[in-house]
Amino acid sequence: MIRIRNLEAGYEKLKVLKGISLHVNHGEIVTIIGANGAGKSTLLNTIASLITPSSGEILLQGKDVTLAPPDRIVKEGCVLVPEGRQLFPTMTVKENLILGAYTLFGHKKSNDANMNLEQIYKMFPILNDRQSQLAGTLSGGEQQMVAIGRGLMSNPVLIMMDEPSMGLAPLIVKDIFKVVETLRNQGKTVLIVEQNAKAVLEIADRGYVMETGNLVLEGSAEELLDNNDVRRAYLGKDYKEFTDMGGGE
Amino acid sequence: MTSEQILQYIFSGITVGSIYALVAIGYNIIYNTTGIINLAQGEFVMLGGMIAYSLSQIMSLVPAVVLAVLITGAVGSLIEIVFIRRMKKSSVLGMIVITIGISIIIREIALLIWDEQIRALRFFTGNEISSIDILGARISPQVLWIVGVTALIVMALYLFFRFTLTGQAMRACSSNTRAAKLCGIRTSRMVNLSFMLAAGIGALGGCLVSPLTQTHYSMGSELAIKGFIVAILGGLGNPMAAVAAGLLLGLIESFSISFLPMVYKDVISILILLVILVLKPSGLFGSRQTSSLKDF
Amino acid sequence: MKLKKYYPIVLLAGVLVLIQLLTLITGTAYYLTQLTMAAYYVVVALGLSMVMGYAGQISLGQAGFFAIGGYTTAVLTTFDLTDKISRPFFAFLDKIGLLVHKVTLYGDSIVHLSPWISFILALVLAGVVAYSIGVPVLRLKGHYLGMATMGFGIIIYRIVLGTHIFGEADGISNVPAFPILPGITIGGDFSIRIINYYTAWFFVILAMVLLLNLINSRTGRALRSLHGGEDAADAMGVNTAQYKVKVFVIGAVFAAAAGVFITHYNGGIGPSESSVAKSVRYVAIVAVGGMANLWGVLIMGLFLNFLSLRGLFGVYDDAVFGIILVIIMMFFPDGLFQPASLNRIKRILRGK
Amino acid sequence: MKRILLTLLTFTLIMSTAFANGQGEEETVKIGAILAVTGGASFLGAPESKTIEMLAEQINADGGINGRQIELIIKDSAANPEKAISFAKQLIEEDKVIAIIGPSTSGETMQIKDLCESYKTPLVSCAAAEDIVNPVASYVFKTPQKDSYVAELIFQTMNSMGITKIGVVAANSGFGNAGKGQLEKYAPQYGIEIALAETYDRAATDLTALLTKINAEDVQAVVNWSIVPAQSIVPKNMKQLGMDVPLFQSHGFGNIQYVIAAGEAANGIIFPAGRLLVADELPDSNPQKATLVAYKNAYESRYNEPASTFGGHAYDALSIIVEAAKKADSLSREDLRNAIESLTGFPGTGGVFNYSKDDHNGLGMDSLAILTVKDGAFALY
Repeated sequence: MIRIRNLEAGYEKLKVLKGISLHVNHGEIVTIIGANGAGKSTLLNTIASLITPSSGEILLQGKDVTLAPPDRIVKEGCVLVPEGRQLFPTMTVKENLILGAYTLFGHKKSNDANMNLEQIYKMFPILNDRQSQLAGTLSGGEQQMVAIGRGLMSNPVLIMMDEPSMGLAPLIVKDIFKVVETLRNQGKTVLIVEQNAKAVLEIADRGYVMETGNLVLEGSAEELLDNNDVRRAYLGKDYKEFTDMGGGE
Repeated sequence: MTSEQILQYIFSGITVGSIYALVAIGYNIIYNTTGIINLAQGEFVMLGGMIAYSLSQIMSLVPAVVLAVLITGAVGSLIEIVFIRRMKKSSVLGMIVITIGISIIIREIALLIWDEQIRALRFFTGNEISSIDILGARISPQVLWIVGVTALIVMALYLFFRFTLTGQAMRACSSNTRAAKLCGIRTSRMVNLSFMLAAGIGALGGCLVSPLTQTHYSMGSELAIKGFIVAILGGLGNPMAAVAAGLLLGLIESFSISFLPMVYKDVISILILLVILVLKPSGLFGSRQTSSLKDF
Repeated sequence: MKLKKYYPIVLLAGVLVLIQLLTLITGTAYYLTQLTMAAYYVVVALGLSMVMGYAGQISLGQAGFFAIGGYTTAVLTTFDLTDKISRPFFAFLDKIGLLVHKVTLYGDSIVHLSPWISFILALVLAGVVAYSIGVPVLRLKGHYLGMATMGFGIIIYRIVLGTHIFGEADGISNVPAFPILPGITIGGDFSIRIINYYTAWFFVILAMVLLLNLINSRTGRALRSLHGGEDAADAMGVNTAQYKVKVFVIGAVFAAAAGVFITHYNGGIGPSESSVAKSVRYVAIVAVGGMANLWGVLIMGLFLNFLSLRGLFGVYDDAVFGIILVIIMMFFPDGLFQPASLNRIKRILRGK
Repeated sequence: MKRILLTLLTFTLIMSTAFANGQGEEETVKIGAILAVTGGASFLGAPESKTIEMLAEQINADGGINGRQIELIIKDSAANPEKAISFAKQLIEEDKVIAIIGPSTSGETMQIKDLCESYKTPLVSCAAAEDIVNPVASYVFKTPQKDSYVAELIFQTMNSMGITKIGVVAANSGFGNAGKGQLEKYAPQYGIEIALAETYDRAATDLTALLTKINAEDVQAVVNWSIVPAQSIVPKNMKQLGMDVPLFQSHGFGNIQYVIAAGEAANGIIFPAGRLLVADELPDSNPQKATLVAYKNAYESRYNEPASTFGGHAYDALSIIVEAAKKADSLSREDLRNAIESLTGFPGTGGVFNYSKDDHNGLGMDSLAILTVKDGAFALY
């Protein structure tokens, strides 16, 4: 599905990604875990072409898209559901979703867009009720639903998610991750970046561990869950907190 | 003051106000997609009038106006490609300064092409001495054109931004540029489109007012300032409120003449600007929230 | 006190003497006229450089402060007090030497106020106006600040243009010379041209010394942190609002002082000195000089004003400044006299 | 430090090359001109500049001043007084001109009046204000007709029409203010009541509100004293408002372009102006006719735009200087001044000039004619 080789990128003089190589197979949920500032978001932003890489290559379904503009990436079937949702706060829920299908309209596929819209409403019925409400006025969980829905509108094959659980109540996080699993079951591929390592490893097939711009560890979700280093660094405190909070509810 | 006089002042205010509103709409369109205040907006009005005048010498009025709008739109697009696109990383200060520079350059080029003479496009209907009686007040038929077309532009813009995909995409760029990119919207194309649209609307305004107010190479800066006052008054980024604010400022200016020497008319409107800026920068018609969620 | 930082100033003084000697030898002393006028405009630009470059605030109304200075002194020193001199207040002023008696070219004798009084009043007025404008307006940011300062400039322009005592569109002429010290008079007479040249540049150097000291003072450091980002400066405990206003007032007082001097040097002032176009020109000079680079601003201010005042740009005078603004902002947003830009120019020259 | 040193050094170099420029040929006679070719008064300065460029070529082709070619040095002040001052000093001292033409506006002229007087350089201004020649400065002359003549002529016409109550509107330019002042000064002498006198911004583009205010006063006529663009807007706005009273304008209306801009609304406007605009209508016996027709035809064929009275003022300024220089004892500034002052019976575009020790304008009220607009063209009233 996607293959990345020796990717380097950053801001001005600061190099954030120091030679990243990874791949995601069709139908997988792959996660990248790591501490704050490790470069996880930068990696996704670079794949989505919001940041131009300084070297390396990105192959999407075998096509080289290293230097393609952001709209090409979307057209090739790869969308990013960004960190912090990044909705259009002053536009209605429906408008937000429709814009997700922007790339379809150029190719006379506006019927697809309407069909997708219905599917999204089926997946998140609450959005159907709120379709003419301004997106900025929704709750955090609803906003995350709009963000995911918007990403799905363009018929992507690969969905990248950046910290989908951030700022959400644990119950909602569970719902969101359930949706991610559903997506995989529908044949989509998901690349997901999370700080909430425990929760994400429970649904992921494989995972990478990222530290200061490098991928230091790779393995199946089970392997990573069992890995001592990972447990100490990423699961220890988080794990405890998560179970505490989860248990409290 | 008799009721006819009051009505006459109102008409005068609406005429002037519509012109201000057209300039302010241009500001808002560009501001919404780029966050730039394009101080060269007044020059588009001048260019529209001048180009239409020159073309009207060799063709009839309607194609001259249409061509003038298209050409000025192309100029707007060119300005974006040549100057603005390269300024991505620039500060607000840099943006103010460069648009001022651009406006000076356009003005000087206009001086070279059309020299210092004043030009006036012919009246759309009637002529210089036609006058329509409305409830005892009298106006030129051109005023109806100005007000009518302004209303049409506002409506068309509303429909465009609300119901067309391109319009929604432009609003998306203004709302959240990053997210717009992630949706596969080519933001640079939207920015370019906004310059084209703003220039075209400015040019149409220039054609509309030319028969009444005439066109002169240096008319732009005056309008740019008035248009900006109106844009602020209405709340930056809100074209609908700009129309209301434009009419309001037009009326204030018109009525201020009845009790103050006309020379200080501009002092009044700028004082209003300063007071608004200091007390309520979100504009008269915007609450603080809506201005933070800037929208069409 | 580190004397080393004054070496460039000594060097500047040397160059100025050199230029004067050069004009003397070549019999081209008339160049000093425009060099003198340019010097005063440089003072305005230096003040604006502090506001824009060091404090990171934009002012599109600097010509307004210049006009406050120029018009205050022009109005006060052209008012004929002949029939008021018997009143006790004016008689007292006359006694302590603050009134000037003179005979005009056309043989009328007049009495007018000493320019010293109007000079001081002009500076105070400019400072007070700058402070009262600055406190509310400098809270604004970006476009709002730019337009608010421009609005201030336009108001001054409109008032000057619409008010009888300011001569409306004609401006004020016949402003007397300003004897600042025995033997030193600011005035347009060709015989005192060399004195005027050195006087004007003395003020430039004075301004430079003052500003260089300010930059290296506690205030200066606060200013730089302010430019780096206001939130950061606030976090460091710098009272940003107070420093911004302070610099704004300094810039205004510099502009007003230059306005007073040049009005006496020219013998008059007109509304064009307060126009937005003039304010934009100052901004262009500061931009091309490198924003926060007093030396760059000094040199470019001198250079551009000198050429403009000599009419070298002909009918393209405004266009030149427009093009400068665009080129600088597009290619050298930090200004020409900045290391990054200089490197860039070097690269271009090397053909890369 | 190194950088500063380097820049200072390059600057000195640039300056010294500037100083190195040698002087021009001694043969030519230099005449300076300070005109507002661009900027707010460009409608004055631009035709003035074009006119004297054309005229200087003609004069040189005809042998110049007693065989010496003239060299014009035209400086564009853009109506900025500080530039006018700088240029005046430059022309006087550096270029050593024998005389200066201009400036275009009254404000600038007043700023350099004393300078020219102190340095004994003849100045022939193209600006209208009366202050330029009152008090008389021995070296300062002007060519446009006095404002007071224009005002008086307007009132005389009103008297003949039986108008007694008028409204006055004027632009807030030097020109407009001076005119308004003259109207207010002479109105009582002619038994005319000014019901309302208002100034408006000189760049104003819609005056319906102001005219509504005037209309409410039941005036019998309106006088507008302005320059571009208002002189075409006032008639249009009056027609829109359905005001049927006659409109009088100042001599600032003296360009057919303004009639074109005002279109139908221009018909019936009454204004005093020099006879340039109706040159072809004049009888052959008129002393000015030859000059007027020659200038008009030459200008219009060369620049492909109608001649205006403004260009005419510069035409007069240059021809007066050249005529005087031909008659002067020498080309020294003092002799030239004397020659200008003693110039009489000289037909220019603005009228027949008769300069004297007390009159540095040299034109009588007969230099103006009352004109009107008929079918989009100027005609004698």
